[in-house]
This record gives sequence, structure tokens and C-alpha cells, in this order.
Amino acid sequence: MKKNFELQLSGSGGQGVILAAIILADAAIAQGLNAVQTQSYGPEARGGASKSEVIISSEEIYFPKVRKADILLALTQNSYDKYVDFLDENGILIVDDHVKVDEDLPNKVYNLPILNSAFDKFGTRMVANIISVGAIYALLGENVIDKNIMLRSITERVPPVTVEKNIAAFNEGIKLIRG
Amino acid sequence: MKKNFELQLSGSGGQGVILAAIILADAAIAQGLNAVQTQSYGPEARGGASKSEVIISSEEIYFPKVRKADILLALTQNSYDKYVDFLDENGILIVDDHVKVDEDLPNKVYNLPILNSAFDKFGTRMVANIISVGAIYALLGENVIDKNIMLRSITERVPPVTVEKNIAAFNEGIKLIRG
Amino acid sequence: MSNKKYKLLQGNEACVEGALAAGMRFFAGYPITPSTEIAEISSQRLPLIGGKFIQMEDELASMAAIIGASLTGLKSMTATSGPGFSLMQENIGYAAITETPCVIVNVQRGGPSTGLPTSPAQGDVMQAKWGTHGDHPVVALTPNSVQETYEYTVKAFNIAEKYRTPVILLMDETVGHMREKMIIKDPSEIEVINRKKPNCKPIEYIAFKPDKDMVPPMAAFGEGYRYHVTGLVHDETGFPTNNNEVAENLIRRLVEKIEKNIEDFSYYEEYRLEDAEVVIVAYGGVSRSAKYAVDELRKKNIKAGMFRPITIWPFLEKQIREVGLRAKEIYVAEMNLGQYFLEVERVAGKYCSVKKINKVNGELMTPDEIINSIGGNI
Amino acid sequence: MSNKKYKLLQGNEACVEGALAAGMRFFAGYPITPSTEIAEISSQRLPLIGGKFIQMEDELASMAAIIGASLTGLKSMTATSGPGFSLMQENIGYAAITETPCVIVNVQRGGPSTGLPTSPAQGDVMQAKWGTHGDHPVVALTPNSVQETYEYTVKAFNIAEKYRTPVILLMDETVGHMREKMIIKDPSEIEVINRKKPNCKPIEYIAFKPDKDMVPPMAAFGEGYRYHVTGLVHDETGFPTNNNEVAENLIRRLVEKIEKNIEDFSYYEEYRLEDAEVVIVAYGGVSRSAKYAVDELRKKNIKAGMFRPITIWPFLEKQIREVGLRAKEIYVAEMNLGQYFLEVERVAGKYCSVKKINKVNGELMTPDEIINSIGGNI
Amino acid sequence: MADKALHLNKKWCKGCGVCVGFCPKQVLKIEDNKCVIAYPEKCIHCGQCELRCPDNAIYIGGRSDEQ
Amino acid sequence: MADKALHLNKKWCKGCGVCVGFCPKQVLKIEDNKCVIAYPEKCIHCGQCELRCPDNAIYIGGRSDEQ
Amino acid sequence: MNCNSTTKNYYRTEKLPHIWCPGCGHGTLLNAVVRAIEKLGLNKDEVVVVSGIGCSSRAPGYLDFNTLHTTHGRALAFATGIKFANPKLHVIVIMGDGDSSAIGGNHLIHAARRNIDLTTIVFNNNIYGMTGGQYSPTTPYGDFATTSAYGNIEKPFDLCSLAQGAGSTYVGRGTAYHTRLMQNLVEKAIQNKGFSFVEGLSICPTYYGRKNKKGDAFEMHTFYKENCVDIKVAEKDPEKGKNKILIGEFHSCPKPEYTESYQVIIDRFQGMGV
Amino acid sequence: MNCNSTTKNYYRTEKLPHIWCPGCGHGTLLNAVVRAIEKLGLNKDEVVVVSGIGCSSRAPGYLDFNTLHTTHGRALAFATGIKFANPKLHVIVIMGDGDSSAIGGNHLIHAARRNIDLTTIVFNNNIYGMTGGQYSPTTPYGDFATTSAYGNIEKPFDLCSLAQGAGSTYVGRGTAYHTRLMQNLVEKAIQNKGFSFVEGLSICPTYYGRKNKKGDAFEMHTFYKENCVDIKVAEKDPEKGKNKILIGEFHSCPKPEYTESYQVIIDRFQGMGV
Ligand SMILES: Cc1ncc(C[n+]2csc(CCOP(=O)(O)OP(=O)(O)O)c2C)c(N)n1
Ligand SMILES: Cc1ncc(C[n+]2csc(CCOP(=O)(O)OP(=O)(O)O)c2C)c(N)n1
Ligand code: SF4
Ligand code: SF4
Ligand code: SF4
Ligand code: SF4
Ligand code: SF4
Ligand code: SF4
Ligand SMILES: [Mg+2]
Ligand SMILES: [Mg+2]
Repeated sequence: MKKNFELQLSGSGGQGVILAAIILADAAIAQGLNAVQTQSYGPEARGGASKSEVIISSEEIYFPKVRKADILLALTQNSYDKYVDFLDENGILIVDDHVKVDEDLPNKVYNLPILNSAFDKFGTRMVANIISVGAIYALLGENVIDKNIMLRSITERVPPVTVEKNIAAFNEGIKLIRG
Repeated sequence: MKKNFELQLSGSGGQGVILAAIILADAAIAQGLNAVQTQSYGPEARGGASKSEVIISSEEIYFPKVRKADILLALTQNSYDKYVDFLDENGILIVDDHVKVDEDLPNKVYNLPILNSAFDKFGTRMVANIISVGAIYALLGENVIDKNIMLRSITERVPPVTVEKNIAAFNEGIKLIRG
Repeated sequence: MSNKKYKLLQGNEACVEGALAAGMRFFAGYPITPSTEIAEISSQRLPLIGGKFIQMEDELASMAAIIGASLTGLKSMTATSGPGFSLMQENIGYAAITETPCVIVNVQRGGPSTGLPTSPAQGDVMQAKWGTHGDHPVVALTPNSVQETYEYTVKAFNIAEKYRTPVILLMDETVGHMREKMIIKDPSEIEVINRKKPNCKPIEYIAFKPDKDMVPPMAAFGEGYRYHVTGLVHDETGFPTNNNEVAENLIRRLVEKIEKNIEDFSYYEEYRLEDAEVVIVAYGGVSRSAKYAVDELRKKNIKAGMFRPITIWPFLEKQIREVGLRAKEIYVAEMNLGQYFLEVERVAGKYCSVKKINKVNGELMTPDEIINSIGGNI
Repeated sequence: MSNKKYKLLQGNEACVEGALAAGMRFFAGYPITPSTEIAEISSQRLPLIGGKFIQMEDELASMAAIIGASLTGLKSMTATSGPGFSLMQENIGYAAITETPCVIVNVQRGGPSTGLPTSPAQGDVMQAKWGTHGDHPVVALTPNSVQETYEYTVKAFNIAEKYRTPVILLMDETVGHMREKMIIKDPSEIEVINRKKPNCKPIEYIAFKPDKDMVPPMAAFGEGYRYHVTGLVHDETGFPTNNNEVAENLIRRLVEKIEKNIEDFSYYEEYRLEDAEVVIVAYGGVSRSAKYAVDELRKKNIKAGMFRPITIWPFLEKQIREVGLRAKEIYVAEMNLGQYFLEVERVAGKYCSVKKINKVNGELMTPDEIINSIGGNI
Repeated sequence: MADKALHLNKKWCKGCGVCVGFCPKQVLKIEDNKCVIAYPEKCIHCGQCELRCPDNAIYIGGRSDEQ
Repeated sequence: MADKALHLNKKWCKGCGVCVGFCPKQVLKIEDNKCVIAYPEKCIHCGQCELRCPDNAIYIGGRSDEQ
Repeated sequence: MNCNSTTKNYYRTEKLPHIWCPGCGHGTLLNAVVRAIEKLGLNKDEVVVVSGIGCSSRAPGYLDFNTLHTTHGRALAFATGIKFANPKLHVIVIMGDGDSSAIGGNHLIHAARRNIDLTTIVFNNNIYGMTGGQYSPTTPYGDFATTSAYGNIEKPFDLCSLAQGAGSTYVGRGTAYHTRLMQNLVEKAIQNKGFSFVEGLSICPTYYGRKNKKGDAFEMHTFYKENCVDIKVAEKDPEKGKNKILIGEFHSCPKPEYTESYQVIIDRFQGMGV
Repeated sequence: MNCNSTTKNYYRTEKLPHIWCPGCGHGTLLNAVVRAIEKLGLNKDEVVVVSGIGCSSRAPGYLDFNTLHTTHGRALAFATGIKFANPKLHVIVIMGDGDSSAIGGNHLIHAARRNIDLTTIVFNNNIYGMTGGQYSPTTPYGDFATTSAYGNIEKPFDLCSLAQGAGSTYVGRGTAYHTRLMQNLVEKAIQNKGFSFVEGLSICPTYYGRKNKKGDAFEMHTFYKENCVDIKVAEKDPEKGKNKILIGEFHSCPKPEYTESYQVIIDRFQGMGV
């Protein structure tokens, strides 16, 4: 595997990108890797754009913040606008499909119906974050984190009554990437 | 005159040795000299021995505390015991006559009936401090501070209704020394 | 496959884990960003083990309550950030003069005043030492990772108990809010130190008479040793005095019991220092960037190294002197306008050049910023 | 015969006289030994000239009230001692970040905690600089006589008004309670500086946009300039921001407007320094003993001199460096365990040996103690 | 009443739904996290929405206010 | 009552006069800033003085307490 | 500007929307306060709005007056300095329940005791909103918060009784639902020459609501609608007040005001003495 | 030891005489407190006496219990930590009027609100004694002090109402003159499981007395003797209470105590969770 993955997950406050990042970091650790998860706090976290970061690495992680994202998730226009500059030139962008992406963006872009899938297939936008986790997981590839570990991490971190729905959402996210 | 006089006035809290020191310092300044007055604060000032100091000098006074007293006034046994060591070997001691003075004390000692005079002649122990001022003034001598300046200083610092009584007390103090 | 001994924890959570491992049984606090999670988690965890949590009306009261609880025998802690730390200062001095063990966590945020409540900063370093009036002893530790937060919270309690003194765990928002993998140790692996109790009869107990180690044994209220505690200068019996010699001895002993025992808790990390000509001095969150910068600078053939104080107070005078003697240049990198720098310059300035790298914009200092500051100079 | 322009005044009284001469019209305070007379006399004098005195419920409130009054246009002051000074720290930081002129008098007594309430000490020197959280500007002045207390209280107000910053008058019990002769000057002889007002229309007023001197003009509440004041990091309009660059600029400007203008208020006394090989650095009450000691040492053929900072913060780096370059030895004599010493050592330690003479027993350091400490070394 | 009209400032609206709940005539609904004036014709200009909107985002103004 | 006696601790007495004021039998007086039991024989051991002395300096004890 | 005229005239519209969460009752209460000021026709230059720290305390920043956002709990002490320095100003203090009665409780009782002419308005949402939902001195017994996961064991203050007991000369309570009442109380509070205290029961759907299953903002409004009874009604028919939250004007009893009493001293002694 | 047996058994006699001025009411009140403890036969090892800073707050130093002299105004916050850490202890807090209600007002109302089992006793001499006679929050309107040379314009707190309003479950007032009553109130206060508040009107001849021409200590006692009426008497015959100082037991109404409520949580959840 690549030594180091820097992931940035963004959306509006309440969309659960922090939990998504925690699940990813948790799984990475269970996998025996190192991971550091951070997030933006403050008034922004309430209403405005919310950002959460994970660095996954096989080595010790010193600097805990993402400098250039290998993967950027943006669930809202606002968060895309605010954070797109953090994307590495070789990085991958995942956006919800209602987000307008700059045409000249050189990156690989996944334009996924995350919010709509959540609503249409699961009846609640609340699972958009876990769908996103699925998509990110799919892009990282099996050889970074084991799927079972991912599933356990989700199971441990979401409210017990929602486990099933969230696991389905996770699989939905994988499907959005792998088709 | 001698360049420098270090005076220490002690008694119990409430005997007014601080006011006495202020009056002396005030007069010294009016005389065109330098003076620094300090006092002990704190729980002692309430009940225990109370101490007040004046340094009078024709030069600038740096260190504001008495190191060796040229004159020590002690109105109580307690204050005598506590402060006698501050007396310069050539210093003069003034004590109220009920205070027992060490027999081997090498200093010139004035054993004056200050408290009794106050009570007997003025009906109140409250003027003992001004009697003491009179005694100290007398020992310093006319050439240090002018008598009129002393009187004005007393007049300005004691409660208006007690001016007359206090001036009489001052004169009584002078008499105790000069006879 | 899965590695069960590792957990993903936030720095603030790790602090509570460490405190509980060290024996904390009392927490009093008042919420404030970015330290609030410490109170929240304590409130949830303590009753489960018979411990006590109380949310006080403000930080003055929180500090007072932990002193009261500690005097009554419980290991006690509070946690706060800048504004609350300022409010605790008077009673921190009280803990120092009464020799009451306690741990005060300050998760630093941007100051002064309300400042930047959710941003990382290291602006309270000098305040940790000088925030309360009068000369007083101070121990302050600055962890730089979640794991260290756990470990050094334990050590903070140990130092507090051993030396009967308030200990400050000086975190920063970066470390407090970061999640990282952490090993929760088995209780048997953790050294826990408890305060020394009197082993004399109550009648013989002289509450503030120090042993040879300069620390007096401590009885808890209710154990039969009836004694007096005051924030006034006091003699060995604990009663107020104005005796000048006794006063001088007390103040000096309080400070010396810490400074003379500094070897006992001189914690620091040396990174690639052996042959280093350029030494970055950094602590807390910034030290993570500094370590990265060292590696990068080495790649550019600059003989860089890092000295990282974990014990930030008392000042590691001996170690910094040695660094100064060996290095050509020291860069003190801090998220303030140059606080620890002053002490480094004082001690090492005679031997080498000491420069500062500062940032107070509310973002963690990056490796690049450190590299560029140094590069610009080389 | 009698010299009418002299008066016998206590240091604390002189402070009030100076404040009134400087234009103080508001005082909020809470009694505490040894500063209480400042409140008492203010309470008696202020209404006589239409000014306002209020005794607040505590020191936190006193500090808050003077900031409120200053924002409303009145020159404002409070006075306290150690414990109260600790309690004021949070709001002192607020005054700094909101650039509200005000004067805080701290008549130092023995610490830490309740300590020695009626005894002289100089233990709050570092606290005056570092007492509040976060980086912040500080100006602190230390008079050493009744006359100077008067003069430097005026200057404290002038600096506060000119630079829109809190200024600390750092007295000590010796100076505060001592009575000495003093000249009360004619108002015409006293330079009084008032804060700079905006001369634009309210609509054009950008409340925290600095002029070239780094200081923004200041409108009072009620004058028609409706603006916002906050203790959060804010932009030039006064509204909160998380913009990193703006944040960095604000914090740096606050500190630099003081440090870059230090020449404007670098007050100090040099005594017999010309050819001095042994220099005593001392301030406040102790400097009086030091001066005496210099004369005595000279009599013993020791080339002694004294450098006395009156502006104690910001640190007189330039002057101390020069002293260091010329002296063989510097002795920093203080009634604490060596606080100002740290800064002197930092700056002069490269050039000469810097030693400390300390005393924390509640009594004024005597000339003999200084002489003996130096004599013992020579 | 003819010269009155209901206005919505979408930029300020946070879609809390308070106005929707209080409207006696079901004029309003939430769509995409914002209030929408779904049936302006049913509005009786009672002002309930304006009175309780925490965000000053909905109000009754003159028709001329319409942009 | 025969085995009771009035005691005074001169060291502690500060001569405030409170006991003197409250004594119903004029047993006490102040001399040289200290309380003096001037007329012990008049004392009825009512305890008023002991009850109000701020300094625990005057009290009724057994005769054996006398030193 | 796409807003009503009150908003246009009294808000700093360029700062809107405010940072409060969707449905937060603070916005509704603030509107009531602003309408009261509008109704009284106060000169904007002579109004100072002061706050401490908290969600509620962000209010002044949105208002076009002289505004001061101070330190946590200290708003009334700052306001005391302002009012005393220039008694002509109308000084209105907006605080949260935590700000006013936890850390700021002492300043509250002392400002009330002095009867200094400040109009104090507390947006009481029974929680510390800004720091994420810890219990406050007004969180009901048994309720949940991030620091009372097992149910709150502290008894809540009745802020109005506390303020009245300490000396306030005008006291009343409204809610985010009872906006007209709220406006009315604030109007009278401003007119009272002395220390006035108005509690506005607010709504924090984000923390208090969520933790205690109170539903969304609208449901929380409905709760106030259904569970509040005006003191006048309850006084006439105590049955109606049973187990209800009392609202309305509780106390109005003018007494000598602090800055006026001080002015009497100045008038008598100014020019005397040294 | 030349003193009565109560003094011998409960005082640190080697520390006497205390630092209080001749005639200071604090000494008399303290004796009443000690007699109450003696009467209840409390185990000295289980009694903690806590104070702040002030003349009154010097009291613990003279008593043979676990004693703690804290910082100004904070005694109740320290005491809360003590009591909560070991609920078996009897924690008695002695403060002055300034200590308890000026700088310490917030801790007073919060300790009362929590109904934590502390016995709070205020020696109220209507002045700051220790610092030399400044007015306090209980100095009567119009009275003189070093900071109210023109007469005090602040309205005094009624400390008992304040404490009761904040939640104390036992409240009473005695005086230095009414020592038996004082003893009785303290006894009951200690027995009340919850926050108890007893005000003892004290006497400061040195400052309050002198500044306000109240005569010597005996005259000040006499004033209390002549101007206090027991609440029971006043309730029966309001005429008798007119313009008088009310004393006696004002309020006794036990409620769930804080440390006991917390113990319920521990008992329920201990051992659960991680
Ligand atoms: C000295 C200090 N302590 C703590 C804080 C953190 N803090 C900010 S707001 C707040 C409480 C807010 O609650 P409340 O006053 O009820 O206002 P709300 O946010 O609920 O409107 C706290 C504890 C602070 N800013 N300063
Ligand atoms: C923080 C702080 N502020 C002020 C003081 C000074 N101070 C000591 S005691 C006191 C007031 C004492 O008055 P009170 O509580 O009524 O007790 P009393 O002396 O009258 O018995 C004050 C203001 C202090 N020690 N600490
Ligand atoms: S009440 Fe206001 S903010 Fe809420 S949905 Fe309606 S218009 Fe939008
Ligand atoms: S004005 Fe009345 S009817 Fe019209 S939308 Fe608003 S609430 Fe509904
Ligand atoms: S009451 Fe006590 S202290 Fe006062 S005079 Fe009598 S015995 Fe002495
Ligand atoms: S016991 Fe009664 S009669 Fe005897 S001295 Fe005391 S007060 Fe007087
Ligand atoms: S947290 Fe609560 S009080 Fe704060 S803005 Fe959100 S809803 Fe309002
Ligand atoms: S100053 Fe007053 S309160 Fe203090 S000891 Fe003296 S008489 Fe008592
Ligand atoms: Mg709230
Ligand atoms: Mg008092």
C-alpha cells in the first residue's frame, strides 16, 4: 500500500462527517495502522461548513493535519468551495452530485448521488455520511483496511438500533464507486 | 544640626503613636527638612505592640526604615520589650514610667509619667501620644524644628475640637523633659 | 488481525483515562472550549467507580472544590482553558502554599481574553508559571500526543501527590481534540504514587513539618489528625506567623522542594540531537510539526534535531544548557509570540544563537513554516 | 520659613493625587491591604469634583466596571493587591484586546495566596506581565517614592490613553504606606494626554482600524459612533473573525504598538553608573536600599552603581544590554526569589555575570543585606 | 390587505420550520432545508410566521418590497 | 452554689467592659484596661458575664479551679 | 434589504444570518427586545447593549447600537461601569442562564441590590448552549445534559425570584412563544428607573431539546404555549396556575436608583473639600 | 488552663487570646457556635470548620477541629469539596458579611441552591472589619464607613432572605446579644441535613461602631437587646415587629440533600459501564 493517506471529509454541520472520519480512523487502527483524526470546531460546526480529517499511515504520524488531501469528500457546495484547494493535484474528489465542480479541475472526480441515495433508499439523509464512508473505503481499496474491520467499526460507532441501516448504507457507498 | 534623626515610637494599638510620628514628620517637612514616616501594619496594629518610625534628615533619605533609633519611645512594657534592641548605643530611650527598663541598659533613659499625666491632667489617655511628641521635640531641640511649626502641625492633624487640649499636652511633654 | 489493545481516543478522553488510572476520585469543573470533554467524560465515568463529579458555578469555585476534596483525601482534578485558567489563579496559589496535591488541566486555546475559543495556541505557557501572585512552586507538563496525554496525566497526579503541590497539565487544542491510537495500560503496568501519610500519633503530628525530602506527610480531614490549614504564611504547625525567618523558610522550601527535585520529573524527548547543529525546541502540538521538519531538514543535509521539553516548568535548565553548548543555532518554535523562548535564550543564549519561530493565527504551526523560517536563515 | 508647596503624603495618597491630576473621573475597587487607602481616598475625593466612585462586589467586577466606564469616556482606575490582582487577570486581558485605556494599581504584599498581607514584597513582577492567558501587551511602572508615585500615576494614565492599553502601576507596600514629602504640582506643569478621538463621521468610523501609530482612535459610547466591542479576536471593524491572517495581525499589533514605542516611555534612573563595575539592578522600595548600598560600597572603593528601571514592563532590553556591556557584575536585588533577574540574565548574561539578591521574609531588604551579598562575592 | 405581501429571505432562512408549524393556513413548507412559500394565495397576513421566525427571514411587507 | 466561683483569666481579658455592663450585681469593674472582680461576694453566679465575654476570659467554675 | 423595517432599522443586517442554530429561540426573543426598543423610540446612539459569553450573548453583535460583548458572567459589572459613567445612556444587558446565574450570579444579585438602572434580559434555555449542552443552574431536576447523564440532581434557580429577592425593582417573565408579552415586559423594564429583570424562556433544540426529547423547535414553542399561565390568571384562579410555568409581570416597585442617589451626593458636595 | 471546660475542650487555648479587638462580637458568637457543637456531642475529628478571609474568618484557627482558612469569599466552594468528598463530616462554614455576600455571594446562592449539607454561619457586623471599615453589602442605607464618607447609598441585603430565596433549607438569625438563641439556631442548623444558614448579628466597635457613633461594645449589645424581636412574636403581633430587627428561626423545610442524591446515582450505576 501507499504509505500515507490524507482524507478530508466536509459537509454542513449535522451531516455527520466527523463520525465518518472517526469510523475510518478507528478501522485503520484496528487494522494495525496509525491514524489521526481531527476536525474543525467552533461556530462553523454549527450550521456552516464542517470539516473532518483523517490521516492513515503505516508509519508514525507527526503532523496531524491534512496538508494535501488524497481524497476530499464534499457533501455541499459550500464545503466544496471552501476546501477544494486542499486537494492534492493527484487527489481524488468525491462530491454529492448536486455540487457544481469547477470545470478545469484536473482531478479525478466522483460525482455521486449520495444525499439522494440516502433519502431515496434509506428514507433519511442521516446516513449520507456512512454512504460516504463506503465510497471512500472503496477508493482506498481492500488492501488498506479489511472490510470486516470496517463493518465492526461502523457497528461500534453508530447507535445500536441503526446498525443494520448503516451497514446497508456502507455497502451502497461501495456500490456507488464500484458500480 | 545632626544630619539625620531616626525616631521610633511604640506603644499599644490605639495609643496614637502613628499620629505622633506623622506630626513630627509633617513638621520636619514644613521646616524644609526631609522626612520619611513608616509604621507597622497588620494584626499587631490591633491590640499588640504598634510601632511607627520617622527619619528626619537634611539630606535625601533613601532607606526609609529606622536601622538604629536615636530616640525610642515605648509607652508599654510590651513595646519596650519588642523594640528596645533597635535603640542605637548612643540613643535615648523614653518610656512611660510604669515600664520596667533593663538595669544594664547603657542608654540615657527618660522615665516619664506620660500616661498618668495624660489621665490626671487632661482626663484622657488619648493625649499620651501628643505628650510624647512634646517630649521628643524637646529632646531634638529647637534648632531642628521650630516650635511654631510643631504647633501648626499638631493643629492641622488633630480633630479641631481637641486642638487646645493637644497643644497643652504638647507643652506638658516638653515640660516633662525640660522640667 | 484486529489489534484490541489499541483504542482510538481523543486527547481529552485520554486525559480522563489517565486521571482515573492514577486514582482520581474527584473532579470539579466548569465547561469551557476546548477542554469541556474532560468534564463531560469525568461526569459520566466517576460515579461508575464510586467517584464524585461536580459542576461548580465557575472556575474559582472549581479550583476551590478540588482543594477541599484533596484535603479530605481524594485525588482531585479540574480542567479548563484560558479564561477559566485566569480565574483559577488565586486558588492555585492557595494550593501551592497549603501544599495541597491537585491537577489542573489547561487545554490552551487562542488568547488573550475570549480570543479564538476553538483554535489551538500555546499562549498560556508563561501564565502557567507566573499566573498567581507571589513566589510559588510550579510543575507543568506538555504532552504532544494522545498516548502521552494519558501517560503524563498519570505522572501529573504522581508528582502532585509526591510533592504535595498543584501540577498543571498544559495541553493545547491540537492535542486535546485530536483522535489517535492509544494503548490503555493494565493497572499493573502503571506506577501510581500516593501522598505520604503521617505515621505518628495525632498528638505528635506537626502538619507542615517537612521530612528530609522537604515534603510534610499529609493527613486527610476526618482521619483524626486535627490541624489547621491557612493561605497565610504559616509555621510548621500550620498557624499564621509574622516571624520573618519562618516566612522566608516557608516560601523557599515550597519552591525548592520542586526545583531541587527536578531530576525526578525531568521529562523530555531528544530527536536526532547527537550531531545536530540546528536544534528546534518545541513542545505540545508544535513539536509534531517540528519532528517532521527535522526529518525534512536532514534530507536537505541540514544537521537538524529537536529538543522537546515535556516538563515545561520548572525549566529544564541543565538540558537546555547542554543543547546550547552543542548546537550552533536554536530555534524555539511556539504558537505564541515567544514565551518559552525567553527562558531558552536566558540559559542557552550565552552559548549559541537563539531565535524564535512564532505563530498566533489560530492554526497549528506547519512543518513547512518551521522549515522555511530556518531555511530563510541558513 | 514653612515651605508650603511640600506636603507629607502617603504613597497611596500620592497615587490618588496623581490620578486626579491626570484626569481620573472613575474609580471602582474592592478593599484589600495594603492598597485600601487608594479606594478610600478616591471615594472621598471623586464626588467633590463630579467624579464617580463605586465599591464593587469583588475585584473581577471592579476591573469590569472600569473598562465599562472607560469605554464610556471616563478615565478610570482600580487598585488592589496580590489576591485581587490575580482575580483581575481575566478582565485585564479583555482591556488589552479591546484596547481600553485604564490604570490598575497593584500595591504588592507578601504572597503567594493570602501570604503576608501587611508586609512589603515584590512577588508580582512576573505576574504583571504574564498573569492573563494568551499573548498580550503590558506596560508596568514601579515608582520608588511618594513623589514618584504621584508622577508615575500621571504617566500611567498618559500611556494608557495614548496607546489604548491597560497600564499597571506596580507599587509595593513600602512605597504605598510610607509618608514622605511631596510637591503637588500646578496643573499647568503636568502633561496630561487624552485618548485620540475619531475625527471622521460616525458612518466612516472603523473602530479598530489603527492609525500609523498602530493605535485606533476611540469614540465613547453615547457619542454617536455606534460600534461593537468584543473580547473575541476581531477585525478592524471590531467584529469577530476566524480569519487567520487578521487574527495574527491583531495579536501582533497589540503587542507591537507597545513594544515598538517603548522609547516613548522608557523610564529609569542611573546612579553612579559612569564607571561602575558592580551594578545593582533594583526597583521600587528595594532601590532605595540599593542606592544607599552604592554609596557605602563606593566608600569601600568598590566601583558600584545602580540601574533602576521604572518602566519594568516592557523590559528595558536596550538599557540593560548596555549595562551588561559595561559592567563586570550585575546584582539584581528584589524582594522575591528572582523574577526580574530572569530577564536581566537573558539580556545581560552574555556580557557579564548576573547574580541575584533575594528576600521574601516580609521585611524591606536593607542596604546592609545588599552590601553583604556583594561583599561576600568580591 | 391588498397591498401587503409575504416575503421570504432565503439567505437568512435556516429551515427550522417554526413558521410552518405556526401558520394557520398551511401556506408554508420546508424544501431542501429552506422555507418555501408554497401557497401564497392562502396567506391571510396574520403575521404569525414573522412574529416567531428566529431569523427575521419571513415577513409581511408592501407589494413594492417584492423584488 | 457554694462550690461555684467566678474566675477571670487576666491574660485573655481585653477590658472591653461587656461583662461589667451586663453584670446585674455590679461585681465587676475595669481597671488598667482589664476586668477586675471587685466584689466577688456580691456575685450570684448568674453567668451573664461568661455568656457574653467575647474572650472566654471570665467564667464560673468549681472552687477547685481556683489557682 | 430583504427584511422588515424593524430589522432594517435596528439590526446590522450585514451580519445576518446570525450564528444561532435553526429554530433557536434566542432569535425570536431578540426580535421582541428590538421591537420594544423601537416602540419606545429610543435614540440608537443612547442605547448600549451589553452581554457576556454564550449563544445568547452573541445578540449585541447583530444590533445597531453601541454594543459590548464582554467576558463570561461579567456583563452586569461592565454595564454598571457604563451606566454609572454616563447615566443618560439606556443600558440593556442580554445574558444566558449560565452567564447570568452560574458564573455571573454574584454580579446579578449585586446590581439588583444597588438598584442601578440596567435592563437585564436573560435568554434562559435551561442549558449551556455555547459549550455544547452541559446542565446549567436552571436545568430542571432530573433532566439530562452532557454533564448530567444520570439525570440532574441540582435544584434549579427561579431566576425571577432570585432577582427580585436581591432587590430588582421590576421583574417579569416571557417566553419565545409569548413574544408580545416579552416585548411588553421589556418595554416596561426599560421604562423602570432602576434595576429591571426580564427572563425570556428560550428554546435550544440542538442541545436541551435533543437531550431531553423535547422535539423540534415548533414542538418546544408549543410546550410553552400549553404550559405557561399568566401570573394574573393564576392569582385569580390558583387552580389554573397549578404545575404551570408562571409568566407575566411579577413585580414593579420603583425605589431610589443608584446613579441618581450618587448624583445627589455630587450635587451636595461638588466643589467642597480640597 | 484558666478557662471553662467548653473552652478547654473545644478551643486551641494556646492560641488565645484571639486577635479580635476588645468587645468584638465575633468572640461571643463563636462561643455560641462552640456550645452548640458541644451540646450535640459531635466527634471533634468529624467536624471541619471552614472560613474565608476577614476578622470573622479567623475563627477556625482558635478551634480544636479540622480547620481551614481559605481565600476571601470562597469558603463555601472549598467546603463543598470537603463535604462531597466525605459526606460523613460535619462541615461548618464561618464567614463575615463581606466574605459571604460581597465577593462570596455567588458561592452562597449556589451552595444553597444545591442544598448541600453545610452549616453556614455569618458573623455580620455590617462592615469590612479586617480591612479597616469599608461599607459592606449589609451596611445600612445612609451609614458611614471609610468608603461611604457621605453616607451609604447602597441598599443592604437581607442575608437570610437571600439565602432562603436561593434554596437554603434551614434559615435563622441570632445576635451577639442573643447568645442562647444563637446557640439554639446553630444546633438546629447542624442537625438539618441540607444547606443551613444562620446569621449572627455581630458587633464591631472599632469600625462600624465608631464611624456610626454606636457607642462601646456594651451599648451595641444593648441596641440588639432593645431592637430585636423574635419572628414568632412578630408573627403573632405584627405591631411588635414594626421597625425592629427580626430574629429567630425563619425557615426549616428539609429537601433532598446534594451528596445523598449523588450517592443514589453511585449506588445505582457503580460498577456499570466501562
Ligand atoms: C471564564 C469562562 N468560563 C467558561 C467559558 C465557556 N463558556 C462559554 S459560554 C458558556 C455557557 C453558556 O451558557 P448560557 O449562558 O446559558 O448561554 P447559551 O449559550 O445557553 O445561550 C460557557 C460555560 C468562558 N467563555 N469563560
Ligand atoms: C481577593 C481578596 N480581596 C480582598 C481581600 C481583602 N479583605 C480581607 S477581609 C475583607 C473583608 C472582610 O469583611 P467581612 O467578611 O465582613 O469580615 P469582618 O472582617 O468584618 O469580620 C477584605 C475585603 C482579600 N483578602 N482577598
Ligand atoms: S421560521 Fe424563519 S428560519 Fe425558520 S423556516 Fe421559517 S422562515 Fe425559515
Ligand atoms: S402571515 Fe400568517 S397565514 Fe401568512 S404565511 Fe405567515 S403565518 Fe401563514
Ligand atoms: S467581657 Fe471578657 S474581655 Fe471583656 S472585660 Fe469582661 S472579662 Fe474582659
Ligand atoms: S456571674 Fe453574674 S453576678 Fe456574677 S459577675 Fe458574672 S454577671 Fe455578675
Ligand atoms: S446551541 Fe442551542 S442556544 Fe445555542 S444557538 Fe444552538 S439552539 Fe441556540
Ligand atoms: S475590626 Fe471589628 S470585626 Fe474586626 S476584630 Fe475589631 S471589632 Fe472585631
Ligand atoms: Mg443557556
Ligand atoms: Mg464584616
